Amino acid sequence: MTWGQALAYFLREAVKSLRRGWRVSLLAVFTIAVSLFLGGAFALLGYNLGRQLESWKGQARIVVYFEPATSDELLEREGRALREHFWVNHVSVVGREEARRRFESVFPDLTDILDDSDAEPLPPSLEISLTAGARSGREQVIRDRLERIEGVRWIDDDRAWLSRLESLVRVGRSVGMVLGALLLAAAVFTIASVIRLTAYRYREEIAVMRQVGATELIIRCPFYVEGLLQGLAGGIVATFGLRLLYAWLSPDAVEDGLRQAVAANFLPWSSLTLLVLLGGVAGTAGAVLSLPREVFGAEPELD
Amino acid sequence: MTWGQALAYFLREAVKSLRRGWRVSLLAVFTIAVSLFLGGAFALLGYNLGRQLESWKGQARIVVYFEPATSDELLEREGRALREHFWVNHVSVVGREEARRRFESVFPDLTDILDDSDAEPLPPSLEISLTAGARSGREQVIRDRLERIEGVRWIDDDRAWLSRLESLVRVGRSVGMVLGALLLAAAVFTIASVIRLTAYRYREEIAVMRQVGATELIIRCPFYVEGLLQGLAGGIVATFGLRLLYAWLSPDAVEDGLRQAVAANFLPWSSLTLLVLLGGVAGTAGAVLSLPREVFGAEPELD
Amino acid sequence: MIQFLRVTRRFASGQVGLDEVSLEIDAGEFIFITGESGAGKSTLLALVYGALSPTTGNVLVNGRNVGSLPRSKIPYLRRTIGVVFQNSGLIRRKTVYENVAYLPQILGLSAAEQREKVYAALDQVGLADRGDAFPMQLSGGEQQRVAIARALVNEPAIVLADEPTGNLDPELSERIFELFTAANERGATVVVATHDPHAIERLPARVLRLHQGQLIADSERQSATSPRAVVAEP
Amino acid sequence: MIQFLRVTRRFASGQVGLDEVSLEIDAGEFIFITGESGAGKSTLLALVYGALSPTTGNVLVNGRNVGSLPRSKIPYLRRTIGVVFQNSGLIRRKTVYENVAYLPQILGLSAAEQREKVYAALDQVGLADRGDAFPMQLSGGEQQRVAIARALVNEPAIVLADEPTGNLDPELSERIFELFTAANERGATVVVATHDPHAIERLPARVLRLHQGQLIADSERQSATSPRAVVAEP
Ligand SMILES: Nc1ncnc2c1ncn2[C@@H]1O[C@H](COP(=O)(O)OP(=O)(O)OP(=O)(O)O)[C@@H](O)[C@H]1O
Ligand SMILES: Nc1ncnc2c1ncn2[C@@H]1O[C@H](COP(=O)(O)OP(=O)(O)OP(=O)(O)O)[C@@H](O)[C@H]1O
Ligand SMILES: [Mg+2]
Ligand SMILES: [Mg+2]
Repeated sequence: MTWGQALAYFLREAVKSLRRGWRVSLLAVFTIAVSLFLGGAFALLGYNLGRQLESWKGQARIVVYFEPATSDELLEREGRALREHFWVNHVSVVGREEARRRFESVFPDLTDILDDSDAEPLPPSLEISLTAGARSGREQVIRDRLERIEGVRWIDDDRAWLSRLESLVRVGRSVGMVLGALLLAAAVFTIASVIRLTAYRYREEIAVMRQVGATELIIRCPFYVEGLLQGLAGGIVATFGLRLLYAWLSPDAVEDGLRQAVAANFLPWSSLTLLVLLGGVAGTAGAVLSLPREVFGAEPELD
Repeated sequence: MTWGQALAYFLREAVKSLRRGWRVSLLAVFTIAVSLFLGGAFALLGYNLGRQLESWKGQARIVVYFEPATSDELLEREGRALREHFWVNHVSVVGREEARRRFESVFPDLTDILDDSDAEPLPPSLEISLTAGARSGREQVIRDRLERIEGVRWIDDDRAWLSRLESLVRVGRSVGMVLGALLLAAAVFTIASVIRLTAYRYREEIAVMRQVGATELIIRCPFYVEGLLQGLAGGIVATFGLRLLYAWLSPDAVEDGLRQAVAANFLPWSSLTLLVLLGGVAGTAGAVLSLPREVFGAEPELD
Repeated sequence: MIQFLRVTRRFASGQVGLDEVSLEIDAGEFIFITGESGAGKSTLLALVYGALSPTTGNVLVNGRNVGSLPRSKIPYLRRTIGVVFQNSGLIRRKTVYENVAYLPQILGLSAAEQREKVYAALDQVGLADRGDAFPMQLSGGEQQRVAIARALVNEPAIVLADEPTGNLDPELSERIFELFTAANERGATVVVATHDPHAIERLPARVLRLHQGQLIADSERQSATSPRAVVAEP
Repeated sequence: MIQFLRVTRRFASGQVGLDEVSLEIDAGEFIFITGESGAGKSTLLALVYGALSPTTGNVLVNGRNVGSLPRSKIPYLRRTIGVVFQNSGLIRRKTVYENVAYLPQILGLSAAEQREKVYAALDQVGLADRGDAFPMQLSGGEQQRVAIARALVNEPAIVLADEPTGNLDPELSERIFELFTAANERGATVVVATHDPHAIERLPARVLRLHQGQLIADSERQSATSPRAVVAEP
């Protein structure tokens, strides 16, 4: 056979086998689809939670309060200096005037007292919003830098809850990664077992083919192609499943905040393509790994 | 055969078949173990996150600020009234004195001004910590109740972040439940496909048994027992896997706060027993569902 | 014992296995069924033990209509019939011993009884020393003999054998036919489908000849569809 | 063409399939192998096409040592050998046509050539109209004939047939032997293992007799281990 003939033959045999054993093929496709779907669901949730976390991080602020006597010039200067740091997204200077206005809005009854006294006792501050680059590990660095500023009285860090959230997402991600790896292994394993059992089911026929003069390549390749096709089909089914999950999470059934958190965006095309390819690779790997030594490789026995 | 003989026979046949096809049996056990392990992992994380959330909820506070003129008696009375509610864990009354002390510690420079004036402008407040019973759904009820209190100026709800966290856990749980159901279905499906293929593999022998005079029961039961044993074994493997996951999450590798969050407690014995039984049920269900109509049920064909 | 009333069996593919066959076999008869390849011999036997049901007509075994027997009753019919399949049909996962012991086992015989019966049957076909072998480890003729031992182990009331000596040499064939004759003398009805003209010549039994699904000859023609006396034993 | 040099084949279970057999078969010979059930006939044939390797001794086919041939070369040896297995050995998932077309297909013949060859072969065994049936839908004898068609379809240099007529009636057997004779006349070496004394009597071929794994008789004894001239055709 030429290569072209062989390829056509493998594909034809694989499709024929899929058609004749469609129930078992469906099982294989379903199993790999479930595995990939779960992996994909982790990816989808992780992706969106990651983005959400970034946006929450963007909203988080550190407020550095200064001695009341600190001059606006110093404040401005320190603010400019801070803006140089990569972890600083935005700095707003809350000078004495601004601090006073805020105080008034919070304690209007005290306004008169403030007006009466000549002191300007309300502390000015710098409100710093952080960039995405200001990862959790940096917290100490940032605090150290801020505490070195002259005239700082105390630092109010809004990020206690945020860091808890971040921890959660981090744990979720690492657990998800472990589970995902397990799931992929399970998928390969399942495809392998399905193809292995299929090979067992046909072991007599394989023995006949071999005894009639078929090479190993000719016998094995249709199985590989079958695994590949099942895997690709599983990947495609998983993609549709993810689209459904996304649709299910999106509508009014879920509060808007949540939707933002877990299903703001669908996975990008590249990820979906990867998922389908992963299915194909898993299917082929299953086929390659599975062909049983009793059927392939052991000394053929007299029937 | 008597029932005793039959049971012994089924068990013997099942064990023999497991031994002879141990590779395929391992596949089945592994597959169901992975499924149950993932389900169990969700349960483990959900369980611990749930408990963690409760404890965070315990730390969350609502602060109700009153008009500066509000009397301490009213404050005390309202505090007592609030203590009656099941969602209130603890109420501390921050009277004018206390409020002032806090103000002084925050703005020591302003102390003199306060001393000079006769007004007592600092608002007194009630700090309410909530019970575990105060679920997310109750938020509006609680707010309504608090706003009805006489002389309330504004309510500071510390729970913005907490509610985000709670939402997250809630979404995680419902997604986990969907994924868990899918996983269980996948497990049953996989066991079914493995047993189905095993039945295919033996279809000729089954045909022979039937033609020699074996009843359906005698032919099928060994498969059921095989599924049951595989399922139970899978459940046990999954339990050990969970114990390993727990051990892996627990040690110093993980920050202490995280450990608290996801792996504070191992699953209770009842859940573990349930897991193993679930494995057994899934295995049996797989066997019952799977025996292929081509092998069982269709008109036997002339060989 | 066995009655075919205008039995036709047509297959899904349109092939006609058996075409309007009527016949009657009495208890204790020894019958040869012969005919060219594809004539319908195996189909006829399969209809007796309920592996196939007739498309039209009725098959009665022991007065009961096999075609309309509920599926759950078929196994009990089969336990009274010893069958030697054309393709030996052994259980590949079971040893020779286990294969022969299968029916005694599901009938609930004691282990001792099982051993005794099984080894007696294996001994008859010359394979008492191969009890632990698996079918794949036997030669073609040895497999066929195991199948014969299995068919005879439980002293069935009816023995159906489909080309039982196709893989056996003449001496062994003769021994096997002696076993069938002995079973017949114990009272069993024996039906053997065979191409072997020499076996048929040697035994003075009734011969039914099939051709393209039709019964074209019966060595006791006159009584083919009416009640008959038991044939004289050889 | 085929040489056995003190070949012994022992099985894992301790059974001896073939015991120190030496023989030589020339190109173009027609050979019968006979012997009681379990004598080693199938074992001998399996050693020729490499399904078994000798425990000791050497098997040479066309001058090449089959036992030491790398696994990857075995298929190419087998393509020159047409084998009729004792148990018919058809591929169950494939139709009769596909079964017979398997070798022409993997050899890369054009579709037209395939069809022509396959239908010619099926026609020779009287099954040209059953090309679309699956093996399970055939009678025992029909399956055996498909196997014969498959063995002959590619005009192999060597034809090995293990009890090819065990399920066939005398007339069909004769036709099958005519096919083997025709192949032999075209130049093929034909080796037939059979129990059928009549087939052996009818054809004036060389006969090898096995007994418990040993070669105990060769109708051309004097030359069993030395080079010989091609036997006169019938
Ligand atoms: N399952 C089936 N589907 C379709 N046709 C079938 C099936 N079984 C048998 N046949 C056809 O029915 C006819 C009779 O078959 P049967 O097996 O009874 O023949 P037989 O007399 O036993 O032949 P042999 O001597 O070759 O075994 C044959 O032509 C065969 O092809
Ligand atoms: N795989 C095996 N394992 C163990 N023993 C075997 C195996 N294959 C064959 N034998 C034994 O080797 C001996 C020769 O077997 P073989 O199949 O060659 O006999 P045969 O001459 O073909 O007999 P038959 O006419 O019955 O087919 C027999 O005793 C058989 O039991
Ligand atoms: Mg037949
Ligand atoms: Mg043999």
